[in-house]
Amino acid sequence: MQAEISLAVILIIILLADLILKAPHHKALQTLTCTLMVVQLILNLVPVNQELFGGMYNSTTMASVVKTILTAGTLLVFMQSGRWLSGEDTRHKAGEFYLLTLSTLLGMYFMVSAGSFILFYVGLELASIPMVCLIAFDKYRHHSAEAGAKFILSSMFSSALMLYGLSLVYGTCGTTYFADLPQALTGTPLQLMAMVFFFAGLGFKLSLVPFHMWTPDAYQGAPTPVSGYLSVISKGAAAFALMNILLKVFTPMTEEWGLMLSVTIVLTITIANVFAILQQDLKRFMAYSSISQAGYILLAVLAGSEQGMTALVYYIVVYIVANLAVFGVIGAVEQQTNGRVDREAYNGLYQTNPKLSFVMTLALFSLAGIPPFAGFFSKFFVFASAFHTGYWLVVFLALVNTIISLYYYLLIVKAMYITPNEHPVPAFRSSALMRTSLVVCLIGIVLLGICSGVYQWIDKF
Amino acid sequence: MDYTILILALPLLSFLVLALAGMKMPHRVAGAIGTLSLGAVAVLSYLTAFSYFTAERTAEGTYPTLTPWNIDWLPFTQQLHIDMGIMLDPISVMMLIVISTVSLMVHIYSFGYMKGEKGFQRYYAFLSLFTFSMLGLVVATNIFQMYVFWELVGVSSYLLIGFYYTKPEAILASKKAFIVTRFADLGFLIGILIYGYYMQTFTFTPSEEQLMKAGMVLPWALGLMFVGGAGKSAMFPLHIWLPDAMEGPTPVSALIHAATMVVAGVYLVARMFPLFIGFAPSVLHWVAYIGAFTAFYAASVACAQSDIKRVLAFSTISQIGFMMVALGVCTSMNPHEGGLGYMAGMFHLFTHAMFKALLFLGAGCIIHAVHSNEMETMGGLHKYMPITHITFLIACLAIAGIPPFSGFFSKDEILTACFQFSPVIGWVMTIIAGMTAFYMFRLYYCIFWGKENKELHAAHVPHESPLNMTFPLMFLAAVTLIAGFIPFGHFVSANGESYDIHLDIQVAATSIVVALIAIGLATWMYAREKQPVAEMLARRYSGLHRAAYKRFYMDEVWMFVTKRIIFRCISTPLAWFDRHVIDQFMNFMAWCTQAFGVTVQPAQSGRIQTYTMWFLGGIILLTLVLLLF
Amino acid sequence: MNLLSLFVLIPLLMLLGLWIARNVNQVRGVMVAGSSLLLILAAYLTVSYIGLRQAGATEEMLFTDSISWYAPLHICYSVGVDGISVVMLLLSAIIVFTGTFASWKLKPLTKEYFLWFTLLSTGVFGFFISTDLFTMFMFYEVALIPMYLLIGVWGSGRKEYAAMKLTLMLMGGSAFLLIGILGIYYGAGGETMNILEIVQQKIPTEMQRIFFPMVFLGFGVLGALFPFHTWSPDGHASAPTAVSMLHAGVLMKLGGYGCFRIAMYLMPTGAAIWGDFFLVLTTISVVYGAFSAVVQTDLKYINAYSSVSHCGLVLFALLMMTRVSATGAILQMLSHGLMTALFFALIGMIYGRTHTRDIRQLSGLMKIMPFLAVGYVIAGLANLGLPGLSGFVAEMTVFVGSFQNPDLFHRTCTIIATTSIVITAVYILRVVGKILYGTCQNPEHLKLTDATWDERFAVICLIIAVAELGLAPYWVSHLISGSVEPIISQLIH
Amino acid sequence: MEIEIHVIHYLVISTVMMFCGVYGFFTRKNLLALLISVELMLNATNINFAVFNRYLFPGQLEGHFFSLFGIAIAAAETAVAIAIIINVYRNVKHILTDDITDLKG
Repeated sequence: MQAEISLAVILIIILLADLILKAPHHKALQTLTCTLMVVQLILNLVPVNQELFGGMYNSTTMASVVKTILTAGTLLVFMQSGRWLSGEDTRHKAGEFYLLTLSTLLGMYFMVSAGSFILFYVGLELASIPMVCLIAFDKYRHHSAEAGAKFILSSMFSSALMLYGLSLVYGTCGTTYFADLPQALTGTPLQLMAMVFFFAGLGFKLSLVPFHMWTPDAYQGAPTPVSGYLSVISKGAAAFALMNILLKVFTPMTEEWGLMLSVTIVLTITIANVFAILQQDLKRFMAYSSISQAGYILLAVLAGSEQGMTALVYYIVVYIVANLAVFGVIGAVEQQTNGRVDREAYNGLYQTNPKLSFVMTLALFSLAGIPPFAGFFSKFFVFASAFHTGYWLVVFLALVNTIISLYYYLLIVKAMYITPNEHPVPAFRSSALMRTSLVVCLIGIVLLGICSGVYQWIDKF
Repeated sequence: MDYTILILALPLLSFLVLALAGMKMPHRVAGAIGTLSLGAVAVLSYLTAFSYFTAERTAEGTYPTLTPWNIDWLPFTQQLHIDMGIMLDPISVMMLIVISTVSLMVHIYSFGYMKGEKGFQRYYAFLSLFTFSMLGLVVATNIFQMYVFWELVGVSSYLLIGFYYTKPEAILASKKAFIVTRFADLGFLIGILIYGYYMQTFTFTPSEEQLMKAGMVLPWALGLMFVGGAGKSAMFPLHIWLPDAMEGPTPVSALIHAATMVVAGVYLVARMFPLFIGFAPSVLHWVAYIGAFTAFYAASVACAQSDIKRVLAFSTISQIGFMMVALGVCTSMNPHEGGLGYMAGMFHLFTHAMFKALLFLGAGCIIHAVHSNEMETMGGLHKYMPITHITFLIACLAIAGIPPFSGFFSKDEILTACFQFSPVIGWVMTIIAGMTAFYMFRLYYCIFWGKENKELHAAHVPHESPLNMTFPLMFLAAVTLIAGFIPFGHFVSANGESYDIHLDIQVAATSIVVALIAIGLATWMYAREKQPVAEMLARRYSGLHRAAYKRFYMDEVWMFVTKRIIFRCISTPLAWFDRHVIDQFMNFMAWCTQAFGVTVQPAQSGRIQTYTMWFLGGIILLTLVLLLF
Repeated sequence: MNLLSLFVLIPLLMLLGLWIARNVNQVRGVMVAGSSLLLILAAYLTVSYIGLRQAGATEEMLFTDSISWYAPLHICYSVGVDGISVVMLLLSAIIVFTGTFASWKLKPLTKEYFLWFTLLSTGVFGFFISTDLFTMFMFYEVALIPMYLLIGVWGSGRKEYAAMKLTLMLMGGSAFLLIGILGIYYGAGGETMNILEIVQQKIPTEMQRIFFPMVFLGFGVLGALFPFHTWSPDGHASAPTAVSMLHAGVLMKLGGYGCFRIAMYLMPTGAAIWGDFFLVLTTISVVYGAFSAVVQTDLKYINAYSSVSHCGLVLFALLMMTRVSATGAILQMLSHGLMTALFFALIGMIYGRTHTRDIRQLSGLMKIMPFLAVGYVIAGLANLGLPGLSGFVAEMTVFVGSFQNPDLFHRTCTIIATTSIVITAVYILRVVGKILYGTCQNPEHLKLTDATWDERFAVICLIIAVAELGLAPYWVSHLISGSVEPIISQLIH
Repeated sequence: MEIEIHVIHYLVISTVMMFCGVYGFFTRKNLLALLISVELMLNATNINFAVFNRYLFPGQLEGHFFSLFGIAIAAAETAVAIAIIINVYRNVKHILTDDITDLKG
């Protein structure tokens, strides 16, 4: 519980600081928040196993690891959001940004360490509702509001359906505790339906096809750091929660959810890929990319084994660094070009900003699963775990899809290196924190795979 | 006989030196390096021959087969490996003499002929390369080594034919020569593969055991090898490259396309002779039939050609046909009982090499003098070029089979062998011999007598060649004069035992009479200023004459096969197929993906209701999937 | 430190050096130093390998070493070489070395070019030294992806299209490969990723039936297996000189090597089941590539199709599954690598001067640039299998070896494949006749100069290598055939 | 006549509510109407929880708690949603679903 408590404390400190510090205080607030996040990270570095409230709260060591990872990811997002938050419209509500983000993080903490559907649901909603505010954060931007509206309504729709599913689970089993549910679940059609409803609810968070439709709109409309946050942190938490619950709760229905996941994975990856090819807007493009990545993450869930769990968490780590590197670059370029996020803006970027392009390239390669970057390893482990469980056909289809995904990642690389441009984005220098975050991402991309330590550390739990 | 390695090493060394450093050398030095090394080779060859043939015979009365050098060059399996070595037996030693002699003469001759040519050093480098390859071919210890050098001579021939690489005809001719022989070599290679697999050896003498076990595939192997030989030796219908190969410098034609390389096929058959006799006599007879037809075909074409080198080329084809026939008509290993042809063929190979080289070198002098290959620019040259004239005449007499010139003796043996095999072949060959005499003397008269092209000769007076060109002529003429008296059967015969050549009076008389008649005919038609008979015949049988002049349209047939069939009907469609079907299929898949994306894109309509409908639809779908499966 | 690890370490240090380098001269310095070091290392490795074998070392692989990497999946960084990998390493070192000189004057972005180039070579070297499936696959992909940028940025013609097509097709192949590797790993019990240990296990027949074609196809795409070869003509035509060299010279060999070392070695039953099917494809490759080359008008296309034919011969020989044919396949890889690199180097140099590769616009180059022209003729002769140059040795070993397979179907395929040597002669001589001989028609070309010292150096190195292999093949053949033995004995139970 | 009310009757009602909500969500154009429909759906589930607890597992309180949380969270969501809808109105001057379809494809 200490992670949640310390996070709550941080939340309160920032709230107070936001109140006390004199405006404009966005810079100081950023420094403070980042420092506190580092503290939070250090405090929770050692994973713990804890069960509280009669099993309502059950934080396994793995969940603890996931929380640490999510914290680290959030820290990276904070580091990247400085420039955006110093804008005219946003500087006076920088505190809100941190507060809302940390609230969602807290929600995710609860989500991943829930021991009962009640806490899980509360955590989920705690993670969703502030997220809506974040998406609609740029309140003078038409798209931001539109994205927010779409997100909140579809989110409510999905949570209503999920809740309906949960009510059926409760109705048939008489309990909402994860520990008791497996004995009560028998795989009746009603329970199957309930599982699908529940799965759809998490599928919504994870943006799996066909529950993904909000994703591109929300990503495109949301401010860039928020898109980054949405794409990695919330997705990572949801994926872990999904796997956790499918493994722990729906144990008697393993075959059924295996089939369900297989269908979803193939759909997700394929549909996301064909949509991604057509995108010009980089943020929207990254939305589809993240949908397809979710499909790959789901392969680890599909595996449903210890190996799969490790692969999943590892995948999340790698995915966080790579994706945040991309969003970091997008954000940096966006700030320089008055909000341009279309691919043409990147034409010839290498000539003027070689380092930024380099980071972007490596991150994209990592996302595409090209060795020696971390993405290759994470993909491999995910495939291996799903293969081990016997879903080789699904793995095969996912692999074939990597060709398409490579294609669209290369399109951006092509824009930066190959496509000629008379007036590329002029050379610029980002803020120190942004640069640090990119360097951290870069180190992660390069070293996470080659140094097997991280994977083996995760594997221990 | 360890020094024999030098026979191979010296030309190779000279090639390397000239190829690497030749461009920096003056012409004289480059030529001298080539010629001197070849001189040394010739001396060594003679020495080898001398010591080989003077050594003791074995108990069976044959000369022993020696292998002074043999190294494992490329191993395949325990039994199968390509060795590189030197094997001395009567025919290889005989070939050593032929090659080194002719090559030396050509080297000397080229000093004069190629004087001042650009690429003089290159020329000598290639000559060295060729000589090396040819020597390597004849001393091969196994069939694969033979193939290796076989390919090398092919390439040297390619390089030398294309020596004047700025001349389009030369480029085409060299290409054609290489590709046609390469095509034939394919047969050779497959033959070797079959041979190697079933005999479990590449040597010429498979073990008895393997022969017993797999003798029945030998006809295939040998037949395919003969295809290779037919390609190199310009047997019909693979002969088409040889006339075109005359685009090369004339000394090259003398060396490669008259004396040495083109008889490689004959040599190959002779090499495999024991196996042919033992296991594939029918294939051997096919060799004879093909040889006979080629001899006839080439002789008839030669009668109508106007380019003197072409005439000589067809004459070469025809004469090689004779050699093939000689080998083909053999029915046993015993020269006394049907095995005479082997000795006769080898003998003819030897004498033919000398006088044909002489003819070509003579032709070279003539071309050198009038700067053209066409007969119409010549005529009456006997007054300008006495030495050339005399030596040329000697060669013509030799090839026509007039005693005491060498050709008579060898051809006579061939005819005898043919008559022993079957009178039909015998008579056919006799008639072809007559045709030979006719077209050679047609050539002779048209060059040295006949109608002189006075205008041209006035503008540019033909002159006798310098000594370095005439010396080889005289030398070869001397050899031609005396070679017939060499007791050839003493050295070379089918079973290796000594065989005394004795003239069959009947055959000899017939052939002399036929030859004389043919010469007379040629004299009547072509010796004078006016040639009414010839023109009348050409006019009356214009179709035939034209066909013969066009070589019975064989080139056109080949052009059709290569251009139309390979180029147009296979390659072009294939390339099209590759670009437009296979490649487009890959593009098509990409396009499909894209098109699919464009098709489904409207689903992402931007309306929340659509989104949630898909959401609910997805749930229903998944539930159905779970319930149904 | 294991000797073999140096093969990866040196390129990595080179990457570092290039990163630091400030100007073109420093970049060149790093490249020359690094690539010569690699060459020396490869030569030293060869010598010491032969020495160890002669001293009686009988293990299948020498210089083995293994460091646990991802213990839960039994992934190790395992290295080891046998004769096959030794010659492949030697080949790669030669090509990298000469490639450096062939791109001596490359502009713009010299530093970046060499960075990617070196990354590519890291992959190549890593692939050949690895004995761990995962590590091998990783290096394999490392070698593929730099191609995209190398062609896309520094290429010519339809470079973007070609680069994309090449990358996607090769990556498509590696998708098949990855699933196949997982199949092997779990088929063999999921206990080890080390090839040498997997081979002790028996992978179930059903799994071999499924995964053999996947692995074979995966590598086959890189080995230009019909009908997955179409990346090759476009890719080679667009790539800059040294990249074509490295790609055709070494990268395509990864395909053949992988097919042999992974697909056939580990899944012999699969090979027996699918052998005939793939044999038909490779036979088609051999003949089809040659025929297609005949009518091409772009020099690089001709050579690319010729590569299809020759690399087809590699896979063809492997599928013949006799010891000699497999030896021939490896020799053919070596030989094709050298001579095709030579070819591409020369084509690049000619193109750099004339700015066209269309054979209809070139003529009479022999007079203008004799050195390059002579080099081209030698490369051509090597290509069409002239004895004394490498092509002959390789092709003959392949054909003799293939004929050792007594099956009638295999025989027929062999005979069909041998016809390619004639077609090869046709297209080689056609080009030589058209562009080198004759008189120069284009007055612009008359002013062109012959090769500069760096170009000469690259060409001469390659010619020496080609000639060495052609003249004294014994040691190489011996080196390879010893190592082929254990793999082939797997195939013939 | 005394009518026995079984669990099934409640369930029918909740299901009907649920799908009325879904129907409303699909067919209405106004964002606020959409919000109301979603509330209907959420309330349907709350009924479910309460009913299940009351009839099937009378000894527990889990279902009731779930309902309570559900109601609270629904309220929070509604609050945020209305704020957002107001924001949409400020930007677009409409709150019809057809007017907020800028982001698509």
